[in-house]
Amino acid sequence: MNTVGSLNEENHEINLSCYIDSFPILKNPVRDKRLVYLDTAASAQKPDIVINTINDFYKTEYANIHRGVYWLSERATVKYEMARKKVAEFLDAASETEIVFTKSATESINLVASSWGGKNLSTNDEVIITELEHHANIVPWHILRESTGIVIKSVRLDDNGCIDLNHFYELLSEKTKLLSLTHASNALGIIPPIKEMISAAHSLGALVLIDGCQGAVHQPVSVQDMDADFYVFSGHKLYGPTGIGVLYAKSNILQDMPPYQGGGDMIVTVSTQESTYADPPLRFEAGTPNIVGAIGLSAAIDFVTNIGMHNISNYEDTLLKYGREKLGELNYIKFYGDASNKASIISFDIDGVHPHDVGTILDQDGISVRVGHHCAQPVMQHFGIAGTVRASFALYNTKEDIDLLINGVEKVRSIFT
Amino acid sequence: MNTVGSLNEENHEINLSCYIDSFPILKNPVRDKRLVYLDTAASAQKPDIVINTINDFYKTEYANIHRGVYWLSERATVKYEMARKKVAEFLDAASETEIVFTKSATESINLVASSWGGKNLSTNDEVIITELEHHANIVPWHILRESTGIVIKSVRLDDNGCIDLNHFYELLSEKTKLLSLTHASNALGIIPPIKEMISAAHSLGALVLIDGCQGAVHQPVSVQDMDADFYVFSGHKLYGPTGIGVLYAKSNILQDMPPYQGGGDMIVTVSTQESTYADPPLRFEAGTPNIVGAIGLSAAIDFVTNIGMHNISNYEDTLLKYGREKLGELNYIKFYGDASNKASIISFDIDGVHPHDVGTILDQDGISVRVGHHCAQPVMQHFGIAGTVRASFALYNTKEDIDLLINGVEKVRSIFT
Amino acid sequence: MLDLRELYQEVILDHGKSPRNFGQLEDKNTEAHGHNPLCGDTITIYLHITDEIIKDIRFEGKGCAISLASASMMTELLKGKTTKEASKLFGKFHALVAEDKEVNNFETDNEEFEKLHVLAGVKEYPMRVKCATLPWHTFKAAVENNNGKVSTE
Amino acid sequence: MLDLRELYQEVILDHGKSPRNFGQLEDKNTEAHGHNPLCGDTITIYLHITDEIIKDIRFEGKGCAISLASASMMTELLKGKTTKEASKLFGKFHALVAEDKEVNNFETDNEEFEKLHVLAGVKEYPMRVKCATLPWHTFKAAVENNNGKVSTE
Ligand SMILES: Cc1ncc(COP(=O)(O)O)c(C=O)c1O
Ligand SMILES: Cc1ncc(COP(=O)(O)O)c(C=O)c1O
Repeated sequence: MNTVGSLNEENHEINLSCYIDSFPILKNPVRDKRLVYLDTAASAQKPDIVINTINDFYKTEYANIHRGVYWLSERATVKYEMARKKVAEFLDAASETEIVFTKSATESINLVASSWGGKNLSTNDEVIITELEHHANIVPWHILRESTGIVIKSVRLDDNGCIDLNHFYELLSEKTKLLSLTHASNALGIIPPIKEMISAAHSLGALVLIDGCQGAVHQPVSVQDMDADFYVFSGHKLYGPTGIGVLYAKSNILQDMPPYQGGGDMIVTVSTQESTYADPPLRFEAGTPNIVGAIGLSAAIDFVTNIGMHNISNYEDTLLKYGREKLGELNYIKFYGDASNKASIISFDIDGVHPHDVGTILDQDGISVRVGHHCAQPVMQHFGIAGTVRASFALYNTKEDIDLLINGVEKVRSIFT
Repeated sequence: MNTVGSLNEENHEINLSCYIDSFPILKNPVRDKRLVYLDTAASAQKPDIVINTINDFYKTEYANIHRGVYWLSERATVKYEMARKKVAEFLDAASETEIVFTKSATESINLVASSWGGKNLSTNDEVIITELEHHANIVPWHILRESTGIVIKSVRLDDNGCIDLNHFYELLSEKTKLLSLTHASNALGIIPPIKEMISAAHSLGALVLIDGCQGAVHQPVSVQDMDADFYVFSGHKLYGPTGIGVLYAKSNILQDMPPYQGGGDMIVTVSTQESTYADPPLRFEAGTPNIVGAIGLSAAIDFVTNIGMHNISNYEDTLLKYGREKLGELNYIKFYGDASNKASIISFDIDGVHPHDVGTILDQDGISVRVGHHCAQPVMQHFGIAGTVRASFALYNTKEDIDLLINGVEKVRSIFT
Repeated sequence: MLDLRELYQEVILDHGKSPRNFGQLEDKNTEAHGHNPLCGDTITIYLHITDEIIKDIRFEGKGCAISLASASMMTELLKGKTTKEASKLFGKFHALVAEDKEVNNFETDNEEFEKLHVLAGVKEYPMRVKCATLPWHTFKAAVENNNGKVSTE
Repeated sequence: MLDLRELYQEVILDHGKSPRNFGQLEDKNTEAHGHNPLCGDTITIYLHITDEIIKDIRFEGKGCAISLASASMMTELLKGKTTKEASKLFGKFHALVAEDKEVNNFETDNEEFEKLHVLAGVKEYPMRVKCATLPWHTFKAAVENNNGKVSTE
């Protein structure tokens, strides 16, 4: 894996097709057809290096961490902590002590809501979210509202599905304590102007959480540069294993947060009546963590950084442009969230066909797209629809995949007319 | 794997040595010595079937679950839900809807404390724990106490480290709302009289949570027979992957519990201002769960049920007896928690040698034991010590492992005298 | 295995595009509302039941082709049946589209029920099974509403 | 690589069993308390510092052989040194037992410091490194206590 793709001489587009072979699942036919996997926004497929790392670790190095003084446990601990360091570098965090391993981005946001929110927010404090958010960045605030009486304000979208910035500035005030914002919409691909919004929020003293599930997988991220106070993402969307997520939080903020869950490894002393708690990040990692998940994620980060997040981003942009063009030639397609700067996600529907029927029929040809509300019902409510068809592109997709999608869409349409 | 061990004709002891080959890590030397792994109570090594299931699933069947209508996602969903069913059978639950997948036993207990406890407990309600508990069954109650004002009472141990039943009956009263009790002590191996304690608690209207981390791995469990209201365990201690845990709760109790974390998959509808929640178990599984973790756990359950939990229990008892006898012949060994009916755990120290020095020196010979407080500081406080040396035995251990442990212990002693 | 595209064609031609018994029912004496959270589909079943006989049945709602077709075919099948017969038919339909076991007893099916066999293809799509069964579950809820209390309308 | 058993023998013989400078210090003017949560070990360092010179140093506590020996050797090494020299020696010791890089500049070590090389074997045991460094961290805290405020004792 030494080459970083190759340049197509004609139009200077980057080509990552040399990496497709790294993904064993893509070699397995589905319903006797080649798998055309267009659901990476839900979860990415895994390269050999990730699968083999997991396999080898269980076969040769496995042990529980942090408390054992024997060789295997010492080694496992070092590898787990090296994974933390790798994540810190990947996000350009100031220190690896700012990285907490969780089970998922969803848990990371719940941790912030419960621990930071539970301590710092009270009646009438305002949390601003947007209509672009995934349920993972909505429901935790509803749950927090029940115990604290916070007020949740939601930034509207314009007709394209972009953030209505005027509305954002209307909502933003001294009462705002937190802006919790997606780095990129999983339902539409839309990327909000996060830098502007972060600095506006900061100027009024609010903190900012960025839900990086679709952002960190698509482009290089520097939490220091964007000045996010919290940043979360999920390993399984970054070509890593399931059951591992990340919470980044600035040191001084993390230091002041009370524990979220209690148990082994997050304590200094325990009696039956009192506990004292360890420093971050361990304070937030109660119990045996997903050791192998963290180590698998570390391998995934090696994989993508070896290719280069810039290259991935460029390549995915190429696919997005091509897909948008090709689908745009079909006059019965309606797009949702059409914009130029997007994560590599196209959301659309076919006139007269329910998205679920589209999904089922495409699947007959091995074409795997997601249909429905994509855990982002407010986006659907905004457009007044029940769901969309969503094709999302990853480094292992090709223009041929898109051509096959187009064929499939044409078939669907022909069945229904 | 068709034989279920073989009987030793002389003394009718069961022999599971045919399964040792299933554990690849045991074939790898550590520090050029054969690995003698005696830390299963912290985490078990993984058999081929678990490692290969994970490997194969990522290579041929991986996708996100519950929302996709395409083939891979449908299949993955079926497998994930089959894993739930398998866990239900393993615990003899009345229905698989009583099984919630979490990231660990620690999270399972935190979920109960936060959701059930947060809703049902208030000032001066009493939760009874014992001095035998792992921190995972202590700290969550400390955290809950902060928001609710509950009172935590702790049952004392006798000189052997067994539950002081008189003290338990003294503490038990109409104020008791929950008894949260370990199925077996991870620090000592002691097994409390859980049936008696459960029915005593029930007779006063209290619910009972059983921390099954060391119980479910050692003997057949029937949650219906023991009549536990909640039962938790961790996959990684049952020869399964890291990052997957289980919460069992009776249907009617689970049905009344509010969500713990918010996000995708646990909702029915979401707007930016309101959410409605799904039925259990999905209500408690916000976000993308550890799909592959659940499927790996399912393979682990296949592995142990194929051997038979009864056989595992008998075999481990044999090892325990042998180890206790052999160590007992050394007059400088002090035992903690010496009893006849135990999980396969021996906790001891060597006169005049700090447990950490014991651990480091044994490790020179590839002998991996745990030393320290084992995340059970109240047990250590009870005995007035900083820690112990703990050897725990699993189905892949042998009498030869114990002989090597004895050799190692003799060496340690000789260095220090 | 049915090719779903065939299924789709038949369904679409026959029921999806022009569903039977679609719309309000003036003299309903019970109704129920169903919702499929996966896709946001909704359906309302209206019933007029007298002496345990389904005198009339109509439905309204939004949904995918499969749920519309299933609802349409269901109303055709159930009109005039007793609630007991309907409940038996639901069992059969459930076995047809949702249950793992090979269902062999369909040689006993009458012609009426056989029409529903075109929906058997969804069995392979657990996520879509709900689309096919939603109308039936909603029908069942409507009957139970009627049993529980006299409808006030 | 040092065989840890050799390390243990030397340590035990030399310091573990009869630690030097063990016990209270009557005329201390600063002290600090250290705790290793991994093993529950505790240590207290007592110092008498005048004009930035460590006039006297003693320690008390419970711990494994490695932490006792490390504390014992540290007190021997630091007595009479300036706090500046001590801080330099901590840096060197830390590099010796805790840092990944090969430390090559030890040919410059004087004989006094070389005694501490027996502890280098813990580097392979990240969990045990804390045992060796705990006395030093506690010493540092004691010096800082003394800088921060005049000890009231
Ligand atoms: C009795 C007991 N309870 C709880 C736990 C916590 O398990 P986990 O760390 O997997 O959450 C353990 C594991 O050490 C245990 O032995
Ligand atoms: C933008 C966004 N936020 C949050 C999530 C939740 O991630 P997970 O389910 O891995 O917790 C997702 C995944 O669908 C997402 O796309």
